[in-house]
Amino acid sequence: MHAETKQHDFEPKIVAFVCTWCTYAGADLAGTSRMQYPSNVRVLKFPCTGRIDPVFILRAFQKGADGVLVSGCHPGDCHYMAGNFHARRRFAAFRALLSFVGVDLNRLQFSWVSAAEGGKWVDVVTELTERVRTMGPMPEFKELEHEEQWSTFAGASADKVLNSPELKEAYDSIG
Amino acid sequence: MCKSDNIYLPNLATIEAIVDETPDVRTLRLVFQDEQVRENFSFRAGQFAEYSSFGFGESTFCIASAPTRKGYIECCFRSVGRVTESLRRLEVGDTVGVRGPYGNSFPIEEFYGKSLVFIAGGIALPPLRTVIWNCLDLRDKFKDITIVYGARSEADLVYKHELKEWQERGDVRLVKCVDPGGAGPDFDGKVGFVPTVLEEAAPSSENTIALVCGPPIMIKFTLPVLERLGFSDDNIYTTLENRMKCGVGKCGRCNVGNVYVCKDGPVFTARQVKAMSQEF
Amino acid sequence: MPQIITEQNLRNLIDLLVKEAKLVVGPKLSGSVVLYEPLAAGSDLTLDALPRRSSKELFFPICEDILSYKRENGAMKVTDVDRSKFPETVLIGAPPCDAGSPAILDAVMSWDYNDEFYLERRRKSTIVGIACTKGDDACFCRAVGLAPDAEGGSDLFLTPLKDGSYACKAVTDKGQALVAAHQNLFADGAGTEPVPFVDQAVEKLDLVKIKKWLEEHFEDPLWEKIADICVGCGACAFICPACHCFDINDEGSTDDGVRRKHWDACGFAKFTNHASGHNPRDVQNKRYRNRIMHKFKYYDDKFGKTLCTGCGRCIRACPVGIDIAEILETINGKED
Amino acid sequence: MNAKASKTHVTCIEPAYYEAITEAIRKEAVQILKDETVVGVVGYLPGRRKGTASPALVTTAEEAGKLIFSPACVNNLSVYLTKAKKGVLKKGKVGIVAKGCDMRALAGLITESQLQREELFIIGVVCPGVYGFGAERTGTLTEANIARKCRECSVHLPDGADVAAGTHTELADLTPEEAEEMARIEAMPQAERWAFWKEHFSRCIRCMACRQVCPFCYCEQCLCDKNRPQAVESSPRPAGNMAWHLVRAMHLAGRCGGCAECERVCPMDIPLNLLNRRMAKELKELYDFEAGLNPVEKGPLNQYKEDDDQSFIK
Repeated sequence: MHAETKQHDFEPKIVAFVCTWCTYAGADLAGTSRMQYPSNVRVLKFPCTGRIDPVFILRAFQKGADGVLVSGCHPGDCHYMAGNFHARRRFAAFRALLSFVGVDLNRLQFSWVSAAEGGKWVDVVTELTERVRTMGPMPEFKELEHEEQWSTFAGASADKVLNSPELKEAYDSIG
Repeated sequence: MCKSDNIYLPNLATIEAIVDETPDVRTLRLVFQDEQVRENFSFRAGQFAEYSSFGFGESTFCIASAPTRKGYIECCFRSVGRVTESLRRLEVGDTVGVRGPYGNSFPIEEFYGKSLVFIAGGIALPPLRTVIWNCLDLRDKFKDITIVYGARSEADLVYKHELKEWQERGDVRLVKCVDPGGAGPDFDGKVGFVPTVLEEAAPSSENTIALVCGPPIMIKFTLPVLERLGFSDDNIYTTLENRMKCGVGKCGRCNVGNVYVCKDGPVFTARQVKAMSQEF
Repeated sequence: MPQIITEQNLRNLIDLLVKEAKLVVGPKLSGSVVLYEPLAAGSDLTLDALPRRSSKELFFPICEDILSYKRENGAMKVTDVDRSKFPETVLIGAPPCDAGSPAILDAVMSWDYNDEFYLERRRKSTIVGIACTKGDDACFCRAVGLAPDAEGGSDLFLTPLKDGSYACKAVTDKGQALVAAHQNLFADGAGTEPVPFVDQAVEKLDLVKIKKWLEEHFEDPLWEKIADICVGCGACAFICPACHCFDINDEGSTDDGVRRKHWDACGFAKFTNHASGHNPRDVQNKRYRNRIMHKFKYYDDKFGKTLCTGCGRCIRACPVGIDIAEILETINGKED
Repeated sequence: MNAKASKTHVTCIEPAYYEAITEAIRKEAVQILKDETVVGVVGYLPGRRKGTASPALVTTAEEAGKLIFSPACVNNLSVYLTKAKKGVLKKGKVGIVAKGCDMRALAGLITESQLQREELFIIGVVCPGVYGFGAERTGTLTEANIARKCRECSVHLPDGADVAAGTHTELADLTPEEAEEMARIEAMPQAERWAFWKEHFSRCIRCMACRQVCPFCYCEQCLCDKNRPQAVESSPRPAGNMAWHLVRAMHLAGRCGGCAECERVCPMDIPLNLLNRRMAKELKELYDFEAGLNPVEKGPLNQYKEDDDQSFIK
């Protein structure tokens, strides 16, 4: 995987949750076949898509991911028979939830990539990376990380400047 | 200890040595990084501290080393929770935070001229070990010293080297024991539960103070034995542990009735414990 | 000399204080609930309902950093929070059951060890209390020794008058200073008649008797009877003006993060759970008993005060309708 | 007591209606305790304050004679039968007073093997509705004080109960406020939706009342209490709050019976039922699943079909 020479203003962070049996092997194949794909993706390996809890996806966004990819075996190919079938329903529901609370689903991609589909892995990763790149950084969860309840945050107003002419004007205008 | 008035701010300490007492119990020897703190830190036997593993939080253990040995402190813990497991992952040279010392202590001066019986079970030896060494370092101030210590199995005995040392020195009577079924082929101690072994050992109660620490079940069966041996409730000391967060009487979880273990304890006499509400 | 302030001038006062760069906190409509929140202008002040959460969060925030840590060049560095940055604060519009709570909490926050986070905020705040003319059947402040017109805890105390203005009384020097600095908003005079108070269903309790009963009835069928239905949430504790239990947790990585102190509640099953799995308060009624005992016995034992202001919030909020006033009345009415 | 015979629409429901149900419940509860059909009955007793009620676990006929039903009987009592309240009730068959919405929870718990139907004696209530939080408690139920969930109730009749108390009566012309609110949110631009929920969640104080009253939150170890590893921040800050509510909505998807207890008990008035309802709607659309009064073999997220929609997957 050679680094792309082209420079971008924004390099999105993409987290990929993949199953070890298919997609991880597929990504591996892409690597050993010396296919090129964006280096923005960080791959996390799981036994099965059925093990990929929606909370992991949330956590990824919270910790700074701009896009998340979840990928596993094609339906019928699950090493554990039905893990990906269950995952499919769960992720369909989770997408609806995320959308309802105002998360742009374009940042979340699901795919089936088998151990033989190194090319598909490259396509999926490239497409998601480029799409998220045009969308820019994901601000929502990151901003939330730094938000506080007002009482915690009470220090902020101390930085306000005491503007005496304005204050005097205010005094004068009353009473 | 801290220069700041922030009571939650820990002093930083470096792990100087690690000793694995049992497969899941570990001792950390800690040296304060700040020179002033290192020189001025003092505590009394029985006090505890809040140890922090950064990123995981704080945990409460007694200070297991003797106050008479300056320059370092030791803590001993079993890894059972988030903080203790993370402390276990630390290596020599890593940094931990230490807040303390907190709580009351054993009134060692009042024990001068008396005999002492230490009774401990399992992981509860560290809170007494600090007193044991404190007393051994001032050996001539006390009469007979007896240590009855037991654990579930031979492997669960902590401070094995020190047990050996105590066994070998002539001025201490060490009775060690393991629960039935817990002894290896070469075990040189007794087999039986601590209360039973204590009754067999039958230390005299005359002018003697008993210091007991162990799991609630052990305490429950040990107190009647001590009573039979003639110890009055005022001459039996124990140290309690409850879940704590602040260590300074604010967070509201360590109380047993109106007694805050962190402030009014952790050291109590049996009379005080019995007077506490039935919650204990 | 008695003074009065018109409602408009009370709002003007808020505007001025905001301009003086003070943090002005008062009841404000936030979404569909009234909460104590920073007021951006006098017009934000909402005095028709008791805020859902008490004003304790002004001094004891729901969650606050107590330190931060960072590994720099391999060495861990711990940084204290700059408490001098805490703003000068004015709390406006707190009824006696809220204004009175810091006076109770000061004791636990400053016995032996001082919680400077709380105390610094206390030092920097002025409390403008207001006599309570609302109240409902959950209120029982009179029963715990307060009253709708109790000035305790307030620096400046306002009494709503029938013509819509407020009679003012400077209770402390801080209150005096607040009036003095904005003298042109206040007028001399006693004003019209005050707005009458609402009657309370639970008027008077014998707290000494209750404490004595609690002392003698650590084990009592009452605890199972009232607390078996408790579902173990923290609603009562979190909205209580006097509950002060907290938890301390680290958030962040092992190299960079903060240590935070945040509200905790004795009703949670894990509150006292030891790492070993042993839990001294293993069932819900023991946890509920601790709540009552702490408020009406333990706190009194330690600090000579009752840890309750009778605001009634826990009664209104309890998901299963546990009524602390009813429990106190029951105990109060017991013969033995 | 043939509830199905007729159905009336009225503008207000008088106290007499609830008194009749109260009588029926008392009669039944006293009977089953006397003949030892059950070891206890979970019902409602009046509170100290006028027009309030709270859950009660009664074990004697005498106490059972004091049970009530009124518009203040808002609680979903099935929470007392779950593991979360382990040990409070003696082992054996238990009687429970259940409204239609509560019965959906019972059905769900039976589906999840948490309860067995034979262990229950269900005293069903033909419920015309209960008070909303903070509504005026006059004893009469009207359009002004009815709970939001009751406006769109589809389970007035407690089908499947051992006995049913009451005659089918509903308030006329109730606007479906919750459905309208949901449509409003769904129609918002994405950023506005985020702002809406962010504002609500940032008020959350993590009192966990939503979890504690939920019949389906019976896990002995909640994911959100776990700290090895920590999945959801435990401190009550906006980030952790958002994560907590999303995790909870996800865990309830396909299980929630729609009793809206979480929303009712929220001291900060977070419209939590909207989340659950949105998930229910999605699962209905995708997998034609609806929480009902009858236990089923498996929930929608515990099963699959090979030809499930996967248009969102590459």
